Amino acid sequence: MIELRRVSFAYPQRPVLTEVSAVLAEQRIGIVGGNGSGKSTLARLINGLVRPTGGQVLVDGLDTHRDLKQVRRRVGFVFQDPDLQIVMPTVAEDLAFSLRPRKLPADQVRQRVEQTLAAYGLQEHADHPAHLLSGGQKQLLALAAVLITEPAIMVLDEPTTLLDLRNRRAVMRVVAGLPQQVVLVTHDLDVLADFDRVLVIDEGRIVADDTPGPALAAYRRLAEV
Amino acid sequence: MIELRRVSFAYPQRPVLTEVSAVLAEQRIGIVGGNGSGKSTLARLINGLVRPTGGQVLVDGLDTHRDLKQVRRRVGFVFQDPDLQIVMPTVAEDLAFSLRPRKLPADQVRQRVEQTLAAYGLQEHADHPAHLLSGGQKQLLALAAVLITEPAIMVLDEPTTLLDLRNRRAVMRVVAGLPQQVVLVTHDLDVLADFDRVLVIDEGRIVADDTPGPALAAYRRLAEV
Amino acid sequence: MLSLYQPGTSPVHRCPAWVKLLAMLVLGTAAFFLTDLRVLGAGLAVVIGAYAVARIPIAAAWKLLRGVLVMLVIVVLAQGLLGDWPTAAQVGIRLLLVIGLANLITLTTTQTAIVDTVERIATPLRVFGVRPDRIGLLIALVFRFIPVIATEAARVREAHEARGVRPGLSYLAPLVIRTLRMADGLGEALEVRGVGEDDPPRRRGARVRG
Amino acid sequence: MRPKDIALIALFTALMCVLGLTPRIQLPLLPAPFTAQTLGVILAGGILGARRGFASMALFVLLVAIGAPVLVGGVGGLGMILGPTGGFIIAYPFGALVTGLLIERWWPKLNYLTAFLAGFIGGALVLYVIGQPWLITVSAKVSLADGWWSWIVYLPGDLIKTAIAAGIIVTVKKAYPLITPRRTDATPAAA
Ligand SMILES: Nc1ncnc2c1ncn2[C@@H]1O[C@H](COP(=O)(O)OP(=O)(O)OP(=O)(O)O)[C@@H](O)[C@H]1O
Ligand SMILES: Nc1ncnc2c1ncn2[C@@H]1O[C@H](COP(=O)(O)OP(=O)(O)OP(=O)(O)O)[C@@H](O)[C@H]1O
Ligand SMILES: O=C(O)CCCC[C@@H]1SC[C@@H]2NC(=O)N[C@@H]21
Ligand SMILES: [Mg+2]
Ligand SMILES: [Mg+2]
Repeated sequence: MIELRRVSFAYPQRPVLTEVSAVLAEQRIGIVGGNGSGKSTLARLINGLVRPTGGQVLVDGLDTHRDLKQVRRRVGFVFQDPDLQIVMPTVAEDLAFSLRPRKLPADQVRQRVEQTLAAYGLQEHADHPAHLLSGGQKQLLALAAVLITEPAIMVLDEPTTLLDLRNRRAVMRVVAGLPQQVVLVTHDLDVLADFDRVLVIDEGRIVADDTPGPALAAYRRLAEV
Repeated sequence: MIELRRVSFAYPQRPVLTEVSAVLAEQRIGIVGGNGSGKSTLARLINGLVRPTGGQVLVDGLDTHRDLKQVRRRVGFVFQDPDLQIVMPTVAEDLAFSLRPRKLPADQVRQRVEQTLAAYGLQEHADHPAHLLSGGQKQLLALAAVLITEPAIMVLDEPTTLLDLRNRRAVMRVVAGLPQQVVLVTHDLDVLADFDRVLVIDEGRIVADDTPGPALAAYRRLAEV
Repeated sequence: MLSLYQPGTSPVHRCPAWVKLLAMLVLGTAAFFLTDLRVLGAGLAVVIGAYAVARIPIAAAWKLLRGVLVMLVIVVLAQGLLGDWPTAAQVGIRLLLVIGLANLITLTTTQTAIVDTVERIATPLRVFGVRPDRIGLLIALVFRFIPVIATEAARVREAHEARGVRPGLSYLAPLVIRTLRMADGLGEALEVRGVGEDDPPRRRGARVRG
Repeated sequence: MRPKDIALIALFTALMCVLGLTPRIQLPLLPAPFTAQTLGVILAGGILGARRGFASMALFVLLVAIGAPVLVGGVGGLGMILGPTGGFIIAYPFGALVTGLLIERWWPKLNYLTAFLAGFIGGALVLYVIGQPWLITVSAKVSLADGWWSWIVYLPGDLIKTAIAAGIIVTVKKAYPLITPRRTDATPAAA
């Protein structure tokens, strides 16, 4: 469960979020809003990538200020551009890289990597250079590299914008099947249709918070003006 | 008019397009296809940013190999990421930058810049640092910076993927109003509804070439498998 | 943006950039042949007078000098302790004179004026395939890239943190690769906007790289 | 020079400026500070190759000269170039040039060791050879022999920077090669 308590965030001389409060307990939560409205900042706050300048962010009761390390283990984060997330040269190495902080014995790492490769249909590519994968495969790898650490919550910041129809579907299929709680930031409103709850952000505030139907209607009205 | 005559293109050891032929004379032409299918390469060929390794690309009868300079002046190109297209620090300077190769007298440059600023609603921002514009304004500036050179054909490679609903609409409204021939590469199939013709690319070949209805249906079928 | 220029209308400000650069060259060279402390001292006084004529705020002059001063003190101390003190004084005054003069030019000349002068001076380099008229564009691009690199660095660091990995050296290579890709993108945008149009034609079917 | 080369040249100059945001670490009794910027010199030569690497570092020197505060510790201006450490600054383009030439020559079988060697020769030795005599001439009449060996102090730092740069150069060669190899019958490097 994610709890935002009067959360504010500002870059030097640029307020981004102002006193946002919300309790996010649903399994599937969407976040939409205009460019620069503060969606990515909100997503980053949940993972502790940025810390609030005012208020508190709690994940399962843990404060991102005080308990950063535990929060990080609990919350997985996937970015828009898979190229940014892939660190190691080959697919298998990149998956293993995620397990480093766990300091597991080598054979356990290998086993986990093999399981994960199989789960996301990447077995054949285990020793391929990661940057030669297709866009969709890269994004799947980025997802897998986060899921291998078994986070309790997944935060995804526009994970499909650079993808084509097929890759987008492949990624969304994987996301739909996740047992975790999912927070998804996206400009692709169609994928939110069967979500439990959608937040609409505008100029650093939550301006709508509802089931997808009414929330997306509110966002569309906002974009008219 | 754009003519592709058995055009092939390969990166060292990686064929991208194979013997593509087409005559593109319609006002509004869409290009869709999977990631890595060769769409951007095709768009780049039209502008001479890359030259075919086999066959010929002709723009109004001019060969991109032989008459590169004239082709460039005739074909304007807009990319996905507006941040990378803006070169000079302020909005007005960036527009003026496009006119440099023309070697026009200073007052004529100023006049053209002012007209263009007005045409795209950017007057107020003339002396603003370009990087402080919103995403949509940046993409409009990128468009304006190309249109100021009065190209006969506009090629746009996913100009709206990074934009939100409102900015996407603003850009598409400007594109819809252009008197030029437009070639638009996009993953956003909705915007192609009232185009004259849509090409579907798959693995470096044109696999469908029709009015939007049937062409997009073919693309959707392709994405199923 | 990244400039140390102090706007003004004094004779020093209005003096053409090439004259100032030439004066710098002549005086700078001369200073190295002068050993008489009185002559060097007089030269330094002239330079200080020029600061007054140009009405340079002391804070601005100090900001520029501060960086060099630490080095200067070290040099003079080392010379005095390892060698003799008269030479130390000579070295100190000489450096102060030359650096003071150079800083005065930096403070009273716009970057544009210097770039224009450099472009003109560099014209003979054309025979080596250098394009002096590109210098202004290059500088504009450097200033464009600085914040981009900073943002990308933050992005790559975040991507590491999000995976619970402390960002160490492993983050430099991804950062370089990403910025290289961005430079490629920007290069294409430049090409589309007519940069390089007036270059001599290149070999047909020349190598293509992404 | 293609537009792409222009962008790449500017990029590495900008990288130098970013490295310039690090503090100026001054050692007692030595005028030259420890600087992170030699890392940029090695990377420019090792990733862009000799020609573009040289151009990029020459542009950096020009920026310093026109008064941009882009040296470590946020200093700049003609004064720095004419100052005691000016020789090192002037040497940056030549360091990149030498590293670039070596990398181009060894390109087909480039490995960590050869990259390290190329980086060290260009990004450290060349700088010492040009910068150290300059430092001694400009700053004092201390006999050449007395001041000459003070560069030893920078050696550990320079070895570490070279080690880092070599790792990056080898990785970038795998992931995003920009250099075309130089042969003895050479076609121009930055084709
Ligand atoms: N590192 C930074 N320094 C200063 N301002 C920043 C920084 N990162 C983001 N901002 C600003 O914060 C605001 C919110 O940014 P954020 O990335 O959260 O927006 P967003 O809703 O995700 O937009 P988009 O849809 O374009 O991704 C914007 O105005 C942005 O310019
Ligand atoms: N510089 C390059 N060097 C080698 N291969 C490249 C280069 N640029 C692109 N490719 C490859 O060429 C193929 C076609 O690329 P292209 O960019 O045309 O695809 P696209 O259809 O535009 O894909 P997307 O929808 O992801 O933008 C891909 O397999 C890509 O990996
Ligand atoms: O910023 C400056 O003033 C230039 C400093 C030059 C320092 C030299 S470069 C080679 C050697 N290695 C270092 O780390 N410092 C010196
Ligand atoms: Mg965002
Ligand atoms: Mg593309």
